[in-house]
Amino acid sequence: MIINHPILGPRDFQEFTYLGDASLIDRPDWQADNAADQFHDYLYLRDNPAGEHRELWFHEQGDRSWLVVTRNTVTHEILNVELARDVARARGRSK
Amino acid sequence: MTDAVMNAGRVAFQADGSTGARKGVQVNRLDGGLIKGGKPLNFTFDGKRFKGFEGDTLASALLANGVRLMGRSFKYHRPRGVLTSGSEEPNALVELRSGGRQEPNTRATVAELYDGLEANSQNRWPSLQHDFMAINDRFSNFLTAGFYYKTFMWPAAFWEKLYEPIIRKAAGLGSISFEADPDAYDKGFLHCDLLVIGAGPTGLMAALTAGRAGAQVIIADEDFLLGGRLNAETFGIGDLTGAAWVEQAQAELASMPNVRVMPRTTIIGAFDHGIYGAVERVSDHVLAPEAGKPRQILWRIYSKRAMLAAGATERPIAFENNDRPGVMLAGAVRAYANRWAVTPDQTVAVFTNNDDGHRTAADLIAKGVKVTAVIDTRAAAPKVEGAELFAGAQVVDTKGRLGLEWARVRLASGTTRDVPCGALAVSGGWNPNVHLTCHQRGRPAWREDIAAFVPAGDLPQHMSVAGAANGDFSTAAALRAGAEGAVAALSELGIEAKISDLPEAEDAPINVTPFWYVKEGKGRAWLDQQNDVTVKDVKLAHQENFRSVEHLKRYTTLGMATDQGKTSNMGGLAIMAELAGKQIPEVGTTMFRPPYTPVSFGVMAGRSVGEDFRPTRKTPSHKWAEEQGAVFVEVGQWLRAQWFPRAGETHWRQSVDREVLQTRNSVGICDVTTLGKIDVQGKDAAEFLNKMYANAFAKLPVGKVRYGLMLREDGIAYDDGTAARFAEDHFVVTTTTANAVLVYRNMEFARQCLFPDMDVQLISTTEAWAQFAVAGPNARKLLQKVVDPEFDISNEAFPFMGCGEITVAGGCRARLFRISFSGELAYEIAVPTRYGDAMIRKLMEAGEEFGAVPYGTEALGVMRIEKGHAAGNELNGTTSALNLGMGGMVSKKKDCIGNTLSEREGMNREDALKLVGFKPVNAADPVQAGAHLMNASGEVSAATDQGYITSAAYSPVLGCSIGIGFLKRGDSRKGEVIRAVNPLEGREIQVEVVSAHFVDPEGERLRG
Amino acid sequence: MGKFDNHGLKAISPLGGHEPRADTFTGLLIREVTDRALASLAARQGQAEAVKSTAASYLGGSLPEPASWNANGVFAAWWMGPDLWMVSAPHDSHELMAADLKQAVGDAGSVVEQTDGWCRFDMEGPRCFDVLERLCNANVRSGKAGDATRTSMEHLGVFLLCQTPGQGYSIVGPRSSAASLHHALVAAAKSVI
Amino acid sequence: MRYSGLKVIKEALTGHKGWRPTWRDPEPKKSYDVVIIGGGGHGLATAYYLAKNHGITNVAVIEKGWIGGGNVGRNTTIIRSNYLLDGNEPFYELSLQLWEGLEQDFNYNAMVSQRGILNLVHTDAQRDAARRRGNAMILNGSDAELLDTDGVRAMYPFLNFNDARFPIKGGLLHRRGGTVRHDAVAWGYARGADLRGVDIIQNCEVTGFKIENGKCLGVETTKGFIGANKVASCVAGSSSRVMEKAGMRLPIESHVLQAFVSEGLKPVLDGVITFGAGHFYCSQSDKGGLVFGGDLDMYNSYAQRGNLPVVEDVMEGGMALIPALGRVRMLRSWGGIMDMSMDGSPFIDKTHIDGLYFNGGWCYGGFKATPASGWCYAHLLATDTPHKVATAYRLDRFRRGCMIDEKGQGAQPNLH
Repeated sequence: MIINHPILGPRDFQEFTYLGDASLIDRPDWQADNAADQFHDYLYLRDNPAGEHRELWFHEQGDRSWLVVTRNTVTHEILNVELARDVARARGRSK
Repeated sequence: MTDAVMNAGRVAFQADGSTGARKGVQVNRLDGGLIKGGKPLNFTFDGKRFKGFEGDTLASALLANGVRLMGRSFKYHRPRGVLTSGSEEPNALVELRSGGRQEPNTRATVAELYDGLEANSQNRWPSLQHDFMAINDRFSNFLTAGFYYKTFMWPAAFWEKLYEPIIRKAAGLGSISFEADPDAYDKGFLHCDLLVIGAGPTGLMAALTAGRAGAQVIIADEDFLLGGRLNAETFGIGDLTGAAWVEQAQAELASMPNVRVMPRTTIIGAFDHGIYGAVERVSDHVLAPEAGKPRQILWRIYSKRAMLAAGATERPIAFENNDRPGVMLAGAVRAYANRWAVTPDQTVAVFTNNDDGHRTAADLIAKGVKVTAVIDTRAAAPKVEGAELFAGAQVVDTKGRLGLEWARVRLASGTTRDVPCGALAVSGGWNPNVHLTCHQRGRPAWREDIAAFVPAGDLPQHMSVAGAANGDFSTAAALRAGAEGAVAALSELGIEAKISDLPEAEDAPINVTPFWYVKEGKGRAWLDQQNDVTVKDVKLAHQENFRSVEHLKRYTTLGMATDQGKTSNMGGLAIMAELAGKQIPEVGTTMFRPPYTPVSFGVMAGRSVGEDFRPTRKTPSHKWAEEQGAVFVEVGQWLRAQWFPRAGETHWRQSVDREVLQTRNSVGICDVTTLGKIDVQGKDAAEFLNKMYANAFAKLPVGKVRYGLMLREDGIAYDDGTAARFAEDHFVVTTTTANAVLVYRNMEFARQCLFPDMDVQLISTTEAWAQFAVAGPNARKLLQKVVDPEFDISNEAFPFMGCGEITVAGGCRARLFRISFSGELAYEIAVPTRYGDAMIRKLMEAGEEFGAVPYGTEALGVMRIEKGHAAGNELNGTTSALNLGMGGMVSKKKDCIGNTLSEREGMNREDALKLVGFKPVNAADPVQAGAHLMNASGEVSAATDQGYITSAAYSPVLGCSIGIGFLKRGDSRKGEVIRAVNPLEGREIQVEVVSAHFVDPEGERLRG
Repeated sequence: MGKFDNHGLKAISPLGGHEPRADTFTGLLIREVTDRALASLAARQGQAEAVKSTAASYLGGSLPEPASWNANGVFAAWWMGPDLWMVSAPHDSHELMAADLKQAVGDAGSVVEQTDGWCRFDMEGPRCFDVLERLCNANVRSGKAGDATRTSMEHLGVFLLCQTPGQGYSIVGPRSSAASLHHALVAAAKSVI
Repeated sequence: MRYSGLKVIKEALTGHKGWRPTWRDPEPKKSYDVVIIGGGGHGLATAYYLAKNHGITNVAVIEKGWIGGGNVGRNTTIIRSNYLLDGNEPFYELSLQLWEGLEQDFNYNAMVSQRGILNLVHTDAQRDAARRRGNAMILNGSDAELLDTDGVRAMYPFLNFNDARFPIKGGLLHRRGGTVRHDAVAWGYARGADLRGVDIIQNCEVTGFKIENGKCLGVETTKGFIGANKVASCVAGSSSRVMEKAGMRLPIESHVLQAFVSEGLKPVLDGVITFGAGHFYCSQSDKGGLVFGGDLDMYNSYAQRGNLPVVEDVMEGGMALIPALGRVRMLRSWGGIMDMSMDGSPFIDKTHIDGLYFNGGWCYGGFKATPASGWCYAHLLATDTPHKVATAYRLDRFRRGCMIDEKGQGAQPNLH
């Protein structure tokens, strides 16, 4: 596969390390009343669609950017690639 | 009487001048052909000497020498000859070369002849002519598809003991020598705008068109000669012969710097996003590769666009005994005659259901070969010049034990006629080579007019198909499709290409009337010749409800041979369709998967073999340690000194005990560079580490080091180390050697994805610093001789867990940490790596007066076990801080990775495993890591399991073997005597549960 | 290997010698380069512009854009990642460059000494393309001077810096694996040439 | 019809006219006691044991495509009970014991062949772990032997003992481990279930569940609605896809695992061998092909095909372990969808929906588990209580903090 890195352009997926479901960005609040349940769902219940999947890839043999890649898990077609840091900010993870 | 002799006899009686001057002893060599220069080459087959010519394949050379018998089939061990002239060959498989280079299952049809080639037939005993296992053929009626699923079940034990050994010995094809392959293999990477797969008329025209437009082009072909079928046919292009046109095209392509022509290169697979795997056979056509040069290269080709121009494969017709040596595909017979100037025999008959088969007859006749008959299944068959035509006829049987002698023909009239022939050229039509279009699960579509599957719309991204591979069989159509395909592909890339005037070429339709198998006859008609799958087997599969094509394949093994059914699948599913009363497209096809043709382990491994399997990481003191005669051990990719034997030490324990005792009594030095080092800076560095570590770091003073435990989000401990604070906004974190990469990755995840606006910068400095542990009562004294005097490292000025930047040896910048893994007064001192070699020498020199010793990973391990420090064996991915006896470290007052889920009930059971120490009750007993713990009495079983020992060593300090490990409620069982059982090695000892801190439990030494 | 010891400790090269190693082939030279000091420079949160300008004045030229490197006088720098660069200078004269650079950028940036974290081999001569295409997936044939590509060679992550397309490259890899990297380069050269 | 050597001979002499369909192709009834979704090994085994052990024969197995077309038809055919943890080892030991009597039991020769499986160790830490594992196996009634380097050399002298990057320091030998003719397992169970009255319905895809006030009443399929007292999902790599139709999210990711077969060879490897310093394991089929595999492709995928770098990684491991393979050719590769769970261990459990049961999360250990999975799933379906060797395979174990993590990798499915 070729991942179109937002900064570097097309890169071989071999340079990347895969983590999985991009919702791992949404780490719950440790002080919420049902924190235990939230953390359980956060860590163990992942999206696993046959189709478009937003997932985290780490450019470990590259510029060390974490990316959010939107990829079709049936065709492996890649529809979108974003810097995970931007996604995290957009999802309100700024301090 | 051998096959060759039989032929020799036949030729003698036909020696009427029809044989050419070049023929010499090669009884079936004709005139003409593309045998370049005619340079003669010597080779052997089953030890018998033969001569061929440069440009021959092993198959063409053997045929030229009158050898038709080349192999034996898999199951029935039927005598087999060559069926094809290409990589789809199912029959003529040989063991090529010998020794470490012995190569089983090599297709004689693609083995280029070289001087000294050595080939042997396989899967026969004692000889190809007389194969003992041919007995199977007599019992074929019992050995039908899937018979083995129905028997060999009683008694159960007999399977492994009796039946299976016999089956395994009989099965298999070629054999390996068990010697290491002496050849080297390379890997490489190529990039192009357009990859053209196949260099026949389509591919060449595409490459010319794209090349002229200035695009970056790669054109690859599995053959050593470009041109595809043009080399096998007589018709020309424009006013040139096919071969001449190819040479002209090749010359023009060679003149373009933007075009890379790759003969002997097979595209093995179409992978995601335009990446293609290709294997180039660099040295397979010579006796041995040049020194340092590879045998083969695996290329990964990154293409923007790709065009499949892989041509088509002819398919046979099934009829009784259609597998005798001499029964061949018509296009192959034509190829041998026109390209290699070879006829498989002096008398040939043709059996076809389409016009293309007639070309074989015409070409052979033109070359003076006697064509005894053209048998055409179609009543309205075209006329034939110079041979008898049987229209509306079928071949119903053949004769000839080791080689075809005649074919029995059922005429339209109903009468039979036996036609003498040493070769029968069969054509059932042509199948486009759609394989690569299916590598991403595309499914081909049926085209009625050519009675074949062609690529459908669901091609791999950015791939197009042209020419015969797309069902356009005429040369004119191929040239047009190649040019137009190139223009279309390039226009998508914004490159403008033009179609120059296409040369004139034949444009004949194939005119095929589907005919899959001859129904007449009680005998066997082969579909898959290598796996001995016959029409009967397909009928049986249908009868037993193995009707899906996948069930058919798996039950009968149809198409599972080394040719992956290239010549057999179509017939099988056509027959299944007929039996099931379905249309062929309804039955569908099995999935084509990579590789297109089989690929060697060697080329897939490339240079990553032997010692080069993975890179080797060496410590800064490696060179010095080698000089000391150190014994090295692999720690991940690192090589570390395990111990340093001294003269007179005959057992490793002597060395390790000495290193431990001398360190604890005086001072020892160990290279600890391999520990991961991550530099953490930024305003929020402290807060960031607070998130990373289970314990608190925010308030760590500058100039201090703190031990830290890292949890996974699931609350399991996964790494530990230290963090040293050099400034308010600057920490240096150490990780275990094994987890350096993982911790760094996790920190980046937290930094970018969880806390994107914290002011933190991370970078690894593991390799930048050579770090040495200096441990033992004399550690400070030693260091004071090395550290520059302006730095006070007295206990007061530089207390336990202190750190600072200093200089050594008169100005070399260094870092000093007062931390201890050994439990002794100890420091870790770091200098820039290039000075590491000098530093270890300096330290040893300074330590001489104290009798300083270097110690390796063994002594390191012993001392950490004596101190009960957790390491890899304890941090095994299933243990929590609670298990490790560090539950108290997990701060409840802050958020950190893992603290919430570490509170789950299952991880906080009252009988949770706790890390404790173990001493043998009988001091002579060895404690063993991996032993399980059982109560003092009671049964020994999984149900009564109390835990396990994780690490053990002989402690020279305590004078006995000791261990640490996890025991249920361990912390509350000190003093209890339990059993450490090791049924695996038949051992059981009594051990006393003790504190894991065997040496200096109060930790006075490291503070002294 | 030139003077870089102003104290009692004598340096050795990543390959373990006291002089840099050189291997010559027809149309190719592979030489170990040991005379450069390295320091990484990272911009503090929101300080990218400040770092760029302060670094520029120290380096006498701007920091390179993504996937590229540049040289200004004695200094050179390549882009390593978002807001992260590697700066290099002659070791003899700049062994303490990290400290100077930190001085220059102040609180706008984080600087880390990297000199001995790496080994470097320069590849020179007309056969560079043929050898590099057996080593890494970087599209060197369509590359240009100033490209800085992170890629891997025989399982080793390296930086590939292009001096002159097809003629001159620097390969910067992890120091502890210098011998493995060197072996890979030489084996590829022997295989091609 | 009973299969036997005599029957084969009789048929051979009478033109093989007597062979009947191995299983029928009935149209689905309106409703069944139990509807099993998925005609793979586990689904067919579940049906077989429901009928055989519990006398429940009003059962349908619904298969989207052709039976045995999932992972039971695309795996490396290995059977073993060499697990470490108490939650797993008794289950896999039961499975191995069932394999040992399987062919006589269902009267089909699946070529269960216990030629041993050898896990190599290359470091002292690996040896310690192997000792702990070997002892756990023995304590659970399985078999294990710890070999030193010479012991390994005696078995396989052609492994790399000369210039190995990671020298072989020994191995854990599990003699009762081995291989099975994978397709035959599906066919044998199908035949056995069919003979006992189970309906096997191919080319029938489940499109939804009929769930009314917390109770599952049946399944909507491409062949219409099929009612059921109990619906049992058993679809491995498609678990998330199918259970989503019941509104469930699972602690499972689907990943692609490639496997490979070489050209046929005269005997090379007698047993199964796994490399401990890279991703490579290998055995040789009775037909002569080396059957080998390695690690996952690492990313979520339903594509049933792999990528090139993993092929290289696996075959690098092969060459590192067996340098004599250099000229041997890989003939075919394939990719299956693995239902990778969050701790690498499976689930056999009720769901929160009454009458809906789940079996999945087998990762790439599903084949060897086939008999015990069917046995225990049938037990759960028949008795509504988990079988004693499958009590740990609960869907709520992560909430309770009771992970069964053999590899100690945590909630990272692609690392299990």
